Amino acid sequence: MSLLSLRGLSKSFGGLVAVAHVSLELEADAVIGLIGPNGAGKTTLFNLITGNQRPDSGGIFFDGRDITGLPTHAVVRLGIARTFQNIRLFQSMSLLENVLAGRHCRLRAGLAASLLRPPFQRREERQAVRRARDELAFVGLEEQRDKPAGGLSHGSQRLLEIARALATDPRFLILDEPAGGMNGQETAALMELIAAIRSRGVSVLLIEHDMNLVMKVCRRIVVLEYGVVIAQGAPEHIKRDPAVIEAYLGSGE
Amino acid sequence: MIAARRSLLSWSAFFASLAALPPLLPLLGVDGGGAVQIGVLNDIGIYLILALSLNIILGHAGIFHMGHTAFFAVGAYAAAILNTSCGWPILSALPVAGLLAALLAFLVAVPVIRLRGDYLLVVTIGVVEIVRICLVNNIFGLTGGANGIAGIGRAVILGRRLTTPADIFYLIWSFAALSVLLFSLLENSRFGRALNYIREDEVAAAGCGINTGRHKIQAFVLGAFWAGMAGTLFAVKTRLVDPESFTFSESVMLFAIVILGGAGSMAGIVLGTFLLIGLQEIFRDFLEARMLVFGAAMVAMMIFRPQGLLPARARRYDTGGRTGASPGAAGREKKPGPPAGNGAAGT
Amino acid sequence: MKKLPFLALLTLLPFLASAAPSLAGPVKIGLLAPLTGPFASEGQDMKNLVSLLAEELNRAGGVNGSPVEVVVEDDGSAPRSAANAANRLVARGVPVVVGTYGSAVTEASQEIFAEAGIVQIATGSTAIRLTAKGLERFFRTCPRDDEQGRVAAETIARLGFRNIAILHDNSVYAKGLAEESRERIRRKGVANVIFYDALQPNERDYSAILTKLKGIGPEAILFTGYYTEAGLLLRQMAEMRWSVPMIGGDATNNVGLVEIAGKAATGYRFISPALPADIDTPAARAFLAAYQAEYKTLPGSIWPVLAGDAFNVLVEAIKARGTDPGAIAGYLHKELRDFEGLTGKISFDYSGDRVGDLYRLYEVDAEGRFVLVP
Amino acid sequence: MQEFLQQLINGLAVGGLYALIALGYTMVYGVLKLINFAHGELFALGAYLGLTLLTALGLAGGGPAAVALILLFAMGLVALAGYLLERVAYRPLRGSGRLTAVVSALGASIFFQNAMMLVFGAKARVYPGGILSGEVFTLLGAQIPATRILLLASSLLLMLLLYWFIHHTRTGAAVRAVSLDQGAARLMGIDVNRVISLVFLIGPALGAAAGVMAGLLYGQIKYDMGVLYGLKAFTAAILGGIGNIPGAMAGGILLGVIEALGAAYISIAWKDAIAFCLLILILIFRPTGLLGERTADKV
Repeated sequence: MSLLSLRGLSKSFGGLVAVAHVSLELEADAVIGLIGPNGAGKTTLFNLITGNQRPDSGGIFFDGRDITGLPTHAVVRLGIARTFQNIRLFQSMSLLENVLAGRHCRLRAGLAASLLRPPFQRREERQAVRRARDELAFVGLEEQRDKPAGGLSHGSQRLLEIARALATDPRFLILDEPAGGMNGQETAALMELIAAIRSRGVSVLLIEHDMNLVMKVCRRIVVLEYGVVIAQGAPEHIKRDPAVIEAYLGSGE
Repeated sequence: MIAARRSLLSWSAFFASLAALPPLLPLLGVDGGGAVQIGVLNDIGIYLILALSLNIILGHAGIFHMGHTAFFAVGAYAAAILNTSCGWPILSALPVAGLLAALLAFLVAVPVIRLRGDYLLVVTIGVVEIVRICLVNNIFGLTGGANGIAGIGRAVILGRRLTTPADIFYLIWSFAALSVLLFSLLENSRFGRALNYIREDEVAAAGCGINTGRHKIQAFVLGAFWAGMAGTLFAVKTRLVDPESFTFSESVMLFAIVILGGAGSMAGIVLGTFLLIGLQEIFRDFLEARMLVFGAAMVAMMIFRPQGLLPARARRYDTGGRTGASPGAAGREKKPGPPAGNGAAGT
Repeated sequence: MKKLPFLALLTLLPFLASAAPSLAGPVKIGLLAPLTGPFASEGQDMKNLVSLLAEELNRAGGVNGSPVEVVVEDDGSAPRSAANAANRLVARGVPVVVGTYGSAVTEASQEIFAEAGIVQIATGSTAIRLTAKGLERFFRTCPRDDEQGRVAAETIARLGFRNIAILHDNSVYAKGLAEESRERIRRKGVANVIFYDALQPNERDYSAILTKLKGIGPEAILFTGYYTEAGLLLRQMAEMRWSVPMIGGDATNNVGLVEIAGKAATGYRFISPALPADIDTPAARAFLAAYQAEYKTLPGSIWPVLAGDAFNVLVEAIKARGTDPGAIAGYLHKELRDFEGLTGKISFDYSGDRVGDLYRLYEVDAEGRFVLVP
Repeated sequence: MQEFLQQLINGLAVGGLYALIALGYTMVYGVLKLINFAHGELFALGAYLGLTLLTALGLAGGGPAAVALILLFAMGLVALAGYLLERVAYRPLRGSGRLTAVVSALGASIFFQNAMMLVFGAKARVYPGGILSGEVFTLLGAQIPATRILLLASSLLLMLLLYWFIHHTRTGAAVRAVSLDQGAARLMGIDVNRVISLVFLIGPALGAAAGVMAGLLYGQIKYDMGVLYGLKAFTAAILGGIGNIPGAMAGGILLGVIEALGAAYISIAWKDAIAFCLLILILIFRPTGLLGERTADKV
């Protein structure tokens, strides 16, 4: 059974159809790429999965559970985390606090525990800080943990977003253009990082325009055009698919 | 931890030096035994408690809330009514006053909390006006209309009646000290952090699994609860509550204190309260021009300290031993296990 | 964080510095008045008038050989700032205080003066309860709301209106007067109150209210609020071509009313303590002339004049008994009888209220003058 | 029915005034995302300056020329005050957080109000009568004073002028561009500072016009009159969707009508509470005001 399945998802804004009847089965333990020309509805599809927008029709099932229309924070709790195309970090806060944000949904201390500081609260705080630091180390930003996030380079900000998403203990990670704004060296490191995420047992779905990256790291690729899935399959298969070449590769590259 | 201890020390020193004032002022030969100064300090204390409670909403959660007086008023009136009509000792009304204010805040917040910044601002202003109009129009025959409610009994603590301004001073400032303690615990916790994430970027906060709506409502209700209790202290101090004490301009003053002191910074808010409330008293020598000078001073302070007088400082975390440098993505050899708990420090 | 206690103490310093020790010398008379806030115009007139009285007194040699010093504090038109201002007056060592205007504002200061043993004479605070507390050293030169309510009811009976509308502005004063009047009118069966509501002061457009009133059709309107709103109501009634008699309380006794309403003020009636111009004593007339010369205008209303009278009776008491507050209070209660003030003869009863039939009915004539209705 | 019509007209006239003031709030908000809390005070300042010229020149005789003259005078001077306000109190705070500027605006509001009290006195001042015609028209049994029609007509005229200016001139297009996206406007070669200064000339000028009209119509002006009108107009701007010029007009008129009808059919003392309750209800169902705001929060 697949980990995440989308069944007949549709979403339109005003008269504009962004996602039209998309059905997809996304399996566990894989890196899957979602590609398509600009305006194909990729980010909208992400927003639907993570509850940032509600689908007009259709259903989303995660691990057999219907999560259609759940609010974002509930989706994250169930194990789907994401990064944003236009980076959304807590700019004035430190790197460590940014990653701690991801731990939030795994901690239990409420108002009362915050005031009374029982042992479990102190313990979980300590563990959360340690975990956050480890996630920073995982993406290679541990040294700068006390600096404000706003001071990082574009590429490092993307890595920090990934660390923050990983801190939520996701089973499924959605990356929206992770290589956007990265140089060649950074992109190469990112490819390694994505593989490492996969080997932690986290499935990855990513939107990316860097075809080199997509072809190298993805086991399977889904192609979206005008909100419709026009092809899916292994990278070699997609490269040869006439519809894809026509719609996407042919026109651009 | 060291930072926390040092701040605890400074706060203790601050409150201790304040506590020494009432006996000290007469010894210094201040006219009238310092009653003027104590009276002003009592006002400052109440404003400080209110500003600290607003700080949770406005400073930490970033909710544009310019209607804090509404909750203050509900608390003050609840205490006054329970005391004069039901014969409760005034201080025993403290929790009930807080709860009623919290209830109002909850009813207001649930439908409107998702409104964006300035729309929420006008809603909160509307709430102050609605509450004031209700008070003036003697709603349910309880609030005494424009006259307000007079004849509130003196507070009694452990058999001692609080009669002098100095008595009230110790009551108000003990509560202020308690507020500082509780709010600093709250700030440095999962809850306080979540509010800051929401203030910085609500969408990203939700994307981290934070229930933004619930946290905002909690912050709003908690701030209102505290303001309601401050209302009780106000009733203890003035022994007369009337609608004129709870106007929109009081809300504006509180809003200004929080932003001018430094949103999210308790030390800044203490300084802001002393300045904004204290300055009005100091500028008395200007007589008619008093508020003119005050307004100009407000603009000047914002221009010279746009981040607030004492901006909030970053939280410090005890991150244990340092792990080795990890250039690029190489650090991932020290792979943290997925669930919390087993990511023990490397060294 | 370390700087915090230091900074706080720094902010406190000015308070400490401003409290200079008191020296023996001039006789101090405190004046608590709204120099800022909504009542600022009344307060500034109060300050001008009392200062002028003090100046004249000092030119004539002061009291008991010492000059008089008026110690002014701004009550900010609000209870909170009034309490602080009262504390300041106490600290500055005044034995007696004139003021203040608003009832709630006065109430916030009452206890502070009482505890310090200071004699206070309020000048514009007409709420009944102020003198019902048994404070021995509290007086007022203005009459009480119930007295005015009584006169209002009598006036309506005298004028023979059967169906009347009562409009107030939700202020302590106006609402108190409106309630008193309604009570009296009902109890005595003088007339039917067919409309009773409050307008919002400080708004300028009252056409919605007037349209509603016109639909109800009272024979007369009793408006218990202040002169600005009364002037606007009259002006807008005329604009609507609706003429119905309007009667007001003493807060409409202000030349500003005629300025605002213009011709529409003609025929407007109000009840008020006698105007200085109608007090036919040489002293009152001379003083008003001096005021006109000094400030190029007459006092805007009766209230600053009542503050002047409070000052005058205090000076009278100090002349007779010195500056001991207890002695002054005793003198005012028992010995001061029919003192010739700017607003007529002044005596106080056991509770500190002014005695005597103060209220007169006035009407605005075609030239905009306030004429005593006999 | 006749009374309803009358109340509707009462509400429209008041609403026209609110709308005119609301435009100043909404335009400034459009370019700076700032609620200019001192705007109400600029409205009051306009009323005072109009009166000052009126008495100085002895124009009490009236006539349309005199009205036009004092209107232009007050609008010009208040525009200058608005310009200075932006330069002194807001420009240094550009880029240091929206709330910082809000507090500066609150300080400026206190300053202006008390400056007017010191300069013009704490007493209410009065516009001489007889400048405007005292005629009354009758429409379907409702009595409509000519002054109300004049007020409504002139505020509508000013609004239409502004609308035309914003939508049909190059400068207007620049204002729209800055409102939409300051960064992009700058890239397109628009001098953003100049546009902001322009908005701080136009908004206060409209506020001043409202002030003079209020003075002429109601006769009585006071140094603190800006507080209540400012609050109402700001509410109206939010009601219509802040930053949206037709929204401010619609919001102002609607608020005026709600108040008049609330006073007529529910209660006079509760009318402001009714208006605020309705505002909250409208915002619950339309979170960015009636006509909506023109910004988007992209995820």
